[in-house]
Amino acid sequence: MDKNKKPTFATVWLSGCSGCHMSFLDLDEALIEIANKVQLVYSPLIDIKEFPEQVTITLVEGAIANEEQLSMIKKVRTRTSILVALGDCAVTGNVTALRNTEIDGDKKVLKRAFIETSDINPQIPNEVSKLLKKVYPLHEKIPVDYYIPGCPPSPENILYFLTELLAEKSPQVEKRTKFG
Amino acid sequence: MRLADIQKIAEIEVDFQRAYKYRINVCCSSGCIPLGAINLLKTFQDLVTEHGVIENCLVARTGCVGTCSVGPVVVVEPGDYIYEKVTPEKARKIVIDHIILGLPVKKLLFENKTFIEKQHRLVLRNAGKIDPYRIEDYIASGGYSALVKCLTKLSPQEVIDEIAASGLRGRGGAGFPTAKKWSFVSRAHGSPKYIIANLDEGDPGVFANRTLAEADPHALIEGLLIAGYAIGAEKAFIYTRAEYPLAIDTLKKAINKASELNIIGKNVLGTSLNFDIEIRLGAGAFVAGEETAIIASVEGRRAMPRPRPPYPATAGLWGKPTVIQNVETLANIPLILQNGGAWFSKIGSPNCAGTKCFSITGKINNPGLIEVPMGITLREVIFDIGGGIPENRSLKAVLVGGPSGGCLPDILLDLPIDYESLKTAGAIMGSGGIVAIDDQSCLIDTAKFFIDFCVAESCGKCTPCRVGLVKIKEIFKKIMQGEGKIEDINLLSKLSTFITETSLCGLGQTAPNPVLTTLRYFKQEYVEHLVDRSCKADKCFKENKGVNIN
Amino acid sequence: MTNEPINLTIDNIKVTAKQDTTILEVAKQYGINIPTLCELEGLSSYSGCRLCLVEIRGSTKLFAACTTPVTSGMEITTNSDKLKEYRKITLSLLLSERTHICSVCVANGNCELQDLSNELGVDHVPFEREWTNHTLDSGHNFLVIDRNRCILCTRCIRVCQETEGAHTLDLKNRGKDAQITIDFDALWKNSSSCTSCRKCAKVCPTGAIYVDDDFISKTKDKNIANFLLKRRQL
Amino acid sequence: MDTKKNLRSSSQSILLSPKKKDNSAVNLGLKNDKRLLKLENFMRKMNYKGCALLEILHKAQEIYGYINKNVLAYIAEAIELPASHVFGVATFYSYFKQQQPGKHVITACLGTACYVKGVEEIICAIEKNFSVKRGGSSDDGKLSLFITRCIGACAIGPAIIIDDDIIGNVTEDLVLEKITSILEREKIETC
Repeated sequence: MDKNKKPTFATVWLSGCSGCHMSFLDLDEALIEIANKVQLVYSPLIDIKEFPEQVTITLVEGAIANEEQLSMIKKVRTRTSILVALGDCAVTGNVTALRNTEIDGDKKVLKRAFIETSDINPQIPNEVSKLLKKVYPLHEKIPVDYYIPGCPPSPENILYFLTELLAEKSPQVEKRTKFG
Repeated sequence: MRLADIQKIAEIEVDFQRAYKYRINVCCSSGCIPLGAINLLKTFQDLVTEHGVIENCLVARTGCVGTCSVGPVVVVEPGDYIYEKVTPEKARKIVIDHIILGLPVKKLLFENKTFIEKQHRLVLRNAGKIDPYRIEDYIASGGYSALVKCLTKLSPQEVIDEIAASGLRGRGGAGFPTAKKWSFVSRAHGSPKYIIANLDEGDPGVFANRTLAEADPHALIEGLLIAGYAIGAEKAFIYTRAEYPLAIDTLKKAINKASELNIIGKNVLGTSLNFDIEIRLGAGAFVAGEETAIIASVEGRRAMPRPRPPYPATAGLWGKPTVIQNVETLANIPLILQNGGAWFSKIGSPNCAGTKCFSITGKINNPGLIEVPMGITLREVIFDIGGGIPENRSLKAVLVGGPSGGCLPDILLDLPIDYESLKTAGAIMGSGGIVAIDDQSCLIDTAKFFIDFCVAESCGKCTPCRVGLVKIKEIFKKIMQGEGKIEDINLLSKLSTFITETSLCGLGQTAPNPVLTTLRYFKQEYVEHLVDRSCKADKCFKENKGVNIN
Repeated sequence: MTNEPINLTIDNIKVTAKQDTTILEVAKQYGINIPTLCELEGLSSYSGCRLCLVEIRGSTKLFAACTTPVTSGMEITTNSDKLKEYRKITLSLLLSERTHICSVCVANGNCELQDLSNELGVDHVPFEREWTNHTLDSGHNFLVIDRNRCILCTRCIRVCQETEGAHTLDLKNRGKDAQITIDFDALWKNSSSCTSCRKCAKVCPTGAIYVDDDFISKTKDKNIANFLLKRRQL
Repeated sequence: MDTKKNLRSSSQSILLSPKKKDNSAVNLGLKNDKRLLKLENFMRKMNYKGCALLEILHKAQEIYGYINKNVLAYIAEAIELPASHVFGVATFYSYFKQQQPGKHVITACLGTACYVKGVEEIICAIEKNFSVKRGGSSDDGKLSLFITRCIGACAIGPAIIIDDDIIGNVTEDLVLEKITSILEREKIETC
């Protein structure tokens, strides 16, 4: 990392409940500390449309469930040095992958969401990105550098991880945080 | 019946057979029966009656001659003229020309001399020569004389010593010295002691044990009796596959006949030996070849292996000392006792005495059952005995040792066949399957075939075998559908080593062998699939063609 | 056979053991932790999960600590890099075998599979997961079996056979299709042999069998088999 | 099998009150079934020993063609084994069938030799042409397709068994033709 320039930092939200982002925000005052060390360049928290060309650290929440997310994560991967799977959805698929247990799960969730539970004018919208047959955890589609399991991972663990990483140590989260 | 009566039966039978000038042996084993052997036997019987040579010519039903690819096979003695693909019309010609006129019908003969000459038939000495349904025929060929010798001249310890001198090792796959196994059990506390003859030949592509049981059941019974005498067991179970109806039937008849003559039962041949044999049927579980699993199965439970120790030699069937022996090993026993351990130890290679039966199949000109001395090379087996690869294609790989054996490349053709060198090469002796594979086969597809087999046969007890093999299968599926990544090579090799080292029993420990050996010798083929997405054999990357749908 | 104590080393620690004890038992006495899953004190050993494999000097093979008896002079390693790696693979395989989603599991926080994954550093599952969808059998008054969370450790089967003596549970099918069966594949409420003793739920390491109306932490009691065994011997 | 020859009076069978056994037979809908008598005789011959379970299951399959839960329950009660154990054993071994096979049974050998010689393609063709999946029966119950791991006819592979007849060196066309003709014949006979 360039000593003079702060490392760039991004967070990405794929198929997940945003709980991991909430947990990240729960860092509270520690966020200021982090903010001093990194430059936030992309996140659902800020209004930047295009994922930047060069990002040092990207935290990814959520699993890959549709084509848009798949192409997004591929782009994120090529533009990121250190890609971190944040939370169980990104690490294992978790709740979002529950539809994998059904045959034609992709069709069934669409039907459930837009037809069965719709009061007026039930129809499957065209503008939704096409769902993949299965929901995938990140590492099944792209290489992942670090995993922080947890549903969600606790703020303490996210803080530990980022502090260690920014101090250019290699954080060992696996014994601190568990699935679920 | 008493000991001396065996000799009498032999004499009477020899005299009876001598009265015939010719003997027509019709192979009625599982290989020839589908091709019409039973009808052919009847045809020959009718023909000799019709032509009035019934006094002159004995028509006998026998077991496998070994040349299974050219069945139905008929052998005319004296002279061992092997007639191939005999039809009723040809039968008529054989009877008229050969039996009546004394002129062998040259153009109907099986002409592959090396197939016969390169072999050394000990275990299969009687296969295709005697009528398995007639105990007299076995006795006339020297059968049960070893038993008589043991019961009259040798102490149990001397029998074990003789086996030790022969250097006989278990033919079931691992090659454990037989004498050592016997002395463990003979010294073990606890009674009664048991013997299980393992005839659960679950390997696809292997039929040596079945053939043996169909062709020479009494050799097996005699082997069991001698083993029982040596270790002090009074009860044996023959555990065989339910898929082998003819073998079961033949064995049942043989056991009944032997009981009738008091060769088995209480006070065998008037001596103090008691010995009882019971047939137990397996029911389609490859894992039952594993010794602790076979015990569970004989006890009527799920054939799941258990960790050793305790070893079956101290706590086997119903917790009692038990010898589990492959039938091929048992069939060697009478010969060793007849001719002495020293004689046997000279056959085969220095650290691996004797012979081994192999089923040679696949893309080969003379598929069949052969018996060769240990130490023979794969090249001799494939090209001299097997007659090479059909349609002038080239040999790509040889699979040795069944589904958990290894896939060896043609550069290893000069490898001598014995336990150690096969192990070094990554294969195993297994139960003796050799499958030739030509360039029309895709080795990725072949390796997956074996993994599929082991996935279906895994008992499900231990994690590595139950889950790990499924993962390997998934990776293969992905490779064959064109979704593989180059990293899969490493993952496959890591998982395979893991399964080999951590599985509970032999099935899991050897199941990844086809993967490991293909990775070792045919890595290029994996790379072609993963990088170039090309399958030279044209098996992969298409739906429903060569891809097993689960 | 003599009853003299046996001397051996485990992870370079000199230990003394009685004849006929297993490596695992000796290790436990000396506070050396060997991870286990299918093993449970008070039940027979199964040796199925393969987590407790250890190395013994002089052999290239690995040995299951739960069933291998100690012998004099053994030099045992319980925690080499290879063993650590293999344990991680084993756990990953178990996690990938069926639908294990901790966040929606009753046993979340009280699960041996989850704890071990944490302890041994399994932070993701490098294999493609199977997403099984076995029907949940929740018709019994309070016992529930969810075969999607079963790791086939057979503790429930053993406790049912050996401790309770009902033999309601057993394995059916084989290999990857192996499942826990209740009688003739019955629904639990229809079982004629089940005594509803809850022991299976108490010993289940995951959320596969649990008591519906209880907190899961109250349901689990891993000492039950050993406790009952000792009571019987009094 | 000759039951008289080995008729050992069983001490164990006395343990089961005849009445109880009768009841189970009624409950199972098996009473007055000659086949059941056969099975009962065989079990008696085996002394109702639990370790003969595999033998008994073989016999049951020989008698009934398959083993359903009713028969399993009857056996379990007779030889006093837990239901789950009997069910576990019956489902462990692939030879035992739980479902009634179709009227005609095709068994394809998927041994190594047959595989190398292309039996897989033939199996796929059968599946496609007669709408039957391996291990199952066609919807009309006329045809079942099973896979076996090596019948030992390796030298004449690929080999397929159609209703007890082993056919060696088969080709796709030959098998399809044979099966079609069997089914055709069936149709004519039932007309």
